[in-house]
Amino acid sequence: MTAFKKLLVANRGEIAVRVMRACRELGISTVAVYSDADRKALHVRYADEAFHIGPAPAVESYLRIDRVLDAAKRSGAEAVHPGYGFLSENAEFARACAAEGLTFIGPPVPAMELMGSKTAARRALIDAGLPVVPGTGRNLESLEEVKRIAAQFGYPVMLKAASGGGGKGLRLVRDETEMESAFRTARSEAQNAFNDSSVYIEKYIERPRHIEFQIFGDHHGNLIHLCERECSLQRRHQKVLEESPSPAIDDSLRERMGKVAVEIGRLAGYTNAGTVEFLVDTERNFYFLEMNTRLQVEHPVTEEVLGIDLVKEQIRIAAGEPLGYGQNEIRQRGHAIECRVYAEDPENNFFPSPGLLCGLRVPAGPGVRDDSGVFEGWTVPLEYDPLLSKLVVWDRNRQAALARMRRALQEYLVAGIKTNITFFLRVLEHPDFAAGNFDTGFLDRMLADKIPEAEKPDQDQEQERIAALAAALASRQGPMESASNVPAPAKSAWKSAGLQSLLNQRP
Amino acid sequence: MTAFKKLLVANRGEIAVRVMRACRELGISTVAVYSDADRKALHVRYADEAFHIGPAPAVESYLRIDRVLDAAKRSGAEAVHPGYGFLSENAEFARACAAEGLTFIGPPVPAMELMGSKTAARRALIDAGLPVVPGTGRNLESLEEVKRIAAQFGYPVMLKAASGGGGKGLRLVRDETEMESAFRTARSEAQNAFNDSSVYIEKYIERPRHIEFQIFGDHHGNLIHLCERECSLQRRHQKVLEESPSPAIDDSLRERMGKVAVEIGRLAGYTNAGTVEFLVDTERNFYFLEMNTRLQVEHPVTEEVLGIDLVKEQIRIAAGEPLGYGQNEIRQRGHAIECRVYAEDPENNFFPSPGLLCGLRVPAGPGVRDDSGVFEGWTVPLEYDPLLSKLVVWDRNRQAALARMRRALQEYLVAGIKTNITFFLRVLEHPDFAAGNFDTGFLDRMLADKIPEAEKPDQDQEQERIAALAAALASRQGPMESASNVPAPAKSAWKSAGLQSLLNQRP
Amino acid sequence: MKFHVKTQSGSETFEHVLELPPVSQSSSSAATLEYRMDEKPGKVDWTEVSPGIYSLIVSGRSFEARVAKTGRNGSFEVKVGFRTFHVELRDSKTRHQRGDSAAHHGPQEIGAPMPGRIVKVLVQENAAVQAGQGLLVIEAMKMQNEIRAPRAGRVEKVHVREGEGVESGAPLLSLA
Amino acid sequence: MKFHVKTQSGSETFEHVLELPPVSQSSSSAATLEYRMDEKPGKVDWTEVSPGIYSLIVSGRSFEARVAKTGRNGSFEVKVGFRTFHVELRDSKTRHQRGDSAAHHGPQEIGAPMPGRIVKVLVQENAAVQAGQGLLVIEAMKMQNEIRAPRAGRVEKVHVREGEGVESGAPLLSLA
Repeated sequence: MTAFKKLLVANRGEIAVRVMRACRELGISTVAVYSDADRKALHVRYADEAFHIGPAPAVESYLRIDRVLDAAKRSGAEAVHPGYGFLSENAEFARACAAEGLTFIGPPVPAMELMGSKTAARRALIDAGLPVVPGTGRNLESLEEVKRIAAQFGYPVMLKAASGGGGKGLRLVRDETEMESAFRTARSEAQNAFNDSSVYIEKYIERPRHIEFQIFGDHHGNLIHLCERECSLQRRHQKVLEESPSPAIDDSLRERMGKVAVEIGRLAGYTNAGTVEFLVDTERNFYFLEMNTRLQVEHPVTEEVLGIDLVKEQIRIAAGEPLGYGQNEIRQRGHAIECRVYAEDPENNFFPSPGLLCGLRVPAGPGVRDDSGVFEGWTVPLEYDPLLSKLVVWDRNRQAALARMRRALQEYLVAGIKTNITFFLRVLEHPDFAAGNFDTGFLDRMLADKIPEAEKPDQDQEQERIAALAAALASRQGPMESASNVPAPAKSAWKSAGLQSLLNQRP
Repeated sequence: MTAFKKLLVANRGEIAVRVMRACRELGISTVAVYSDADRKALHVRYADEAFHIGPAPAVESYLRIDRVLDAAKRSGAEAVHPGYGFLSENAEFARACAAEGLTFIGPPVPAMELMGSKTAARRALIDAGLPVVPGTGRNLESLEEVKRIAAQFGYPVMLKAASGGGGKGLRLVRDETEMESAFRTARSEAQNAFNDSSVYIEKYIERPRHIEFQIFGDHHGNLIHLCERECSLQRRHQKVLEESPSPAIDDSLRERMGKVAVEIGRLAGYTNAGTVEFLVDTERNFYFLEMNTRLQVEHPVTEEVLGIDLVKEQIRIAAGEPLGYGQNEIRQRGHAIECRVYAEDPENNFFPSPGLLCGLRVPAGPGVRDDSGVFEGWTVPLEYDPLLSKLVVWDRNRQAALARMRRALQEYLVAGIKTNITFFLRVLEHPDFAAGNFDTGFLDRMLADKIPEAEKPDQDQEQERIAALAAALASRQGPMESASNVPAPAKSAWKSAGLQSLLNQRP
Repeated sequence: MKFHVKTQSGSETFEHVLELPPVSQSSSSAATLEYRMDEKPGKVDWTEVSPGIYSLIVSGRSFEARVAKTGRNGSFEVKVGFRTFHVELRDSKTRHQRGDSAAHHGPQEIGAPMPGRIVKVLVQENAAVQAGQGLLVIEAMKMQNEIRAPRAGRVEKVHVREGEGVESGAPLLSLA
Repeated sequence: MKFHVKTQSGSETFEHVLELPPVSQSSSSAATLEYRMDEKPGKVDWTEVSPGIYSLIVSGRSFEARVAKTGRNGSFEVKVGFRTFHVELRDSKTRHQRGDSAAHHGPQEIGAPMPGRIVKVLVQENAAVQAGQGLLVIEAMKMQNEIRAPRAGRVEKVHVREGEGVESGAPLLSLA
């Protein structure tokens, strides 16, 4: 069907399985690579072939270009899909693939390099007259200059370290009186963190929404956008729930933003799948944030709404086929939501919760899709991102999709490790979220508020008594052989004991 | 959201779970009923409330109107969804619900009664000038009359027992020379089976397709059709795989048939969901077969293609809401296929295979939906239809959907009992099926041909060696405690021994 | 059989006295049985649908409970709906032997909540600590987490050193 | 360790001589090990991913095998891909004791393939039957199925009567 007979997936977890599913449907043999921690992983079991590429730490395995390419050569694969993360935005890897005669499933190297540098991308967009967050983008040495430019943009502004990342050297300045101390501390923090005290100014967008556009280009000059994804629901700048369409985008804004997204793609000489991220302010102005030159984690919400399989499309396009859709064939139908189900403990500051997944019941039925990388009996390793699965629902409109997501989350059962499933149920119940009124700071504010869980007194009291009864019935059955294959996580015992003691101490 | 707070599902298995999922999404509490065989069943566990209604045999439980109504009263349910089978087309039950002040989720009683009688429905359609299979529909006493009418319709014709059913008193007559003996034996068989020797003639439609149209009406005078489902893939008159759209229907035929389906609905004064079944001959003439006054097993293929939740729509309409869609909003997108996964043994004449389902891995990922009524650890009871789950896929076109179904079936793993999963893989590989060239006799012919399984020599030989290796490794691990919780089905041992001996006897 | 049951979920705790009929051979795996909870009689139709998963029907309401033993005797983690309860169970015999506040007596072992690496030890042996005070910092999956004292006490022993890798449940520190 | 392996799937049977290294403590649950099958050396990287489910990687190719013991000693049902194999395993010691055609000696018990009801007994005791001849008709889930003789022989004993209900595996008939 396509030009490829065999494809290596240079990734692990749910996305590796996702890509292999697409390959199977296209009749392409799959090659997995795996580290010591992943011998039993689902992607290794799912693949037609599997090659070991090193110890558990990613730098010694999944990030080792030489070992991934060696596996590709040994297997005779003709193409490599990098998934997301790991080597997916690594231009050096893409170049190395080309040098070995392997098709890298992604954009051309120059596009990766341009978009890989935030400042270069920003400059290119400014030159082309495309909207970026107003800012200097260059080193500012004197307090006077900083104040002058800030006054020009209008407060609040952000001071940012030029070599920055991870929140270091970042200062929000609300008015001029705060500027002197902010300028000083941002510079010294930047110096300490990056050995470079350069800072620059950007206009601070208050309560922005994070909206991204999927774009897709082929090697025949076609480049289209596949509408937006709403990604404002973030915890500490990490997306946790995405949806499409965005409740904040109407047809005219969608058309304007989509047009800009395509222009940015053209500017970069883009082919294959990419994502243009924008901030949208409360006046519906939008600003380019960055471009991700790979498949996004949250690509399924687009797939559900448009009925397009992005991974199969990626592979086809890399094989030289033309885009399967024209811009006028792209029509949104209904509403899709994705929840990223993580092995983490919402009651303990979202601390990762790796370990043995000793029980798993996955939601199913109409409009429910679970893209998972785990199974009952799998031990979630310590070394990687603790994403277990992406739960995606579709329904005819946002209200119905929210109800369906609630139903699906209620069906989800994970035992042995903690997950954020109950946390999502809390989010869905929040009236502002239900109404579509939220921005990138919503979730952190909600968590800081420590909003008490909605009271469902009747049912909860009944549940409490049922728990007591069930424990008694289980213990009464004898030495509980029946439950012994559900190993009690050491953590729970520890936590339980700790909490219990704390509680006992309260007046 | 809807007028109902609580709804009783008068059914079991996958359809009971399907209806309860819809209820949860609509915020309606659910009430299950169950027999002795179903105490641990998924629908009982899924429901908010559950009432026991008798012993395992359906006539003493799921078919007992009094007990179902008693459960409804005790629970305070306001509506009853009958699912399919059991009491779903029982007008007496619908009347009894009304008498108790319960909303029966289905059509009005007169519509059920009209369509419940094949002859009455046939007469009504003839009167309205709607297409039925040409036939006499009345008792024919003399051979001469039979021959005259047969000549009029043109051979081949069918002789059918007036009180018939189950293939008794049924004769296909290919030409006049066969008529005398056929007439005699059909009458005597009818006499023996039904104590009534009356027979009538119908034109025999050769190699027909079985195409059905979903219709939907509300209580505000709206009645629309939701396009077709292709149901020609049948084994002994039982549907096993359905799809939508039908490869045999183009837009103009769809419009004509849809119009007739709606007219038939109007004729019956129909509301809620119903299905009009047609036979379509090789010249694309179509004839009314019968109407099912309930939700069909295969409703999900319509849901996937149209993006409409038929069960939620049923409940809304029963609550008095108007149809959520106009005829002009009904647009097919892509292609959906359903496989009915049964506990039956394709290598042993599709004999039912109840028992302990000791291992279960359900397919997932993009475009895959599993509507299931079972779980790992469930014992499939002897007493009911052995449908385990409905595996449904959607993709952009038929070819892609077939590839996706193949992928999904390959992911499906059921241990402990036999299923027809491998049988579906054989069907999908058949070139006629892949090309869309099939009729209602296709599957029985394919099975009679005993088409040898497609040879995949390389892989199969490797698989054979892997099986040998795996068994040795497992046995080498010691006394196989590890596999001991996978109880060996008594059947396999028996079958294995039997086959082995047979093999040993061959020259 | 009489049980003293303590359930805890989030910040709430409840106590019950639960009376169940003695186990009879025929009804040990699934049955309808009568019980008294806090003197109030009730009837439960229960069965174990899968290992550790119980279906309970009480007055027509259908519940599912996932029961897992935790480390200590008579201690369970029970999931009902989306809520998790820690349930302590004592039958009348063991109640008096163990006493009500066993958790307070003797040193308490603080175990690693997950496998990881000790980044920092924040306290020294013999130091007095307050409830909630940070004891160690453990890193896993590139996130750092502070292990805090579950109660006030004295650090009797620190079992780990900075930089050391630990398995889940490994003893980190004894609190006297 | 030397195994004589017989695999059977559909109408095909294969036999192999398989040599595995002796079990060492460290490698009993997962390892890469070298084997010889029919004199040809090979290497397998294997592990048990869930109870009874094995992942095997041979020359880079990844396979999954579900192994379940069946009734008899050394007899397994193994699923690889969509194919099911019946595997008979004998190590070199037991091979000679058991003999190759054990299945032919002594009476053979025909068991019920599924729970159901006996509708008809088609043969009488002491009757000679041919391979493939119908012995009984059993009904379950409203379908009737004929149980046929797996080989020629003589009906030694019929254990059931018409109308009787039987559990799966219940002895129906002994074939001498």
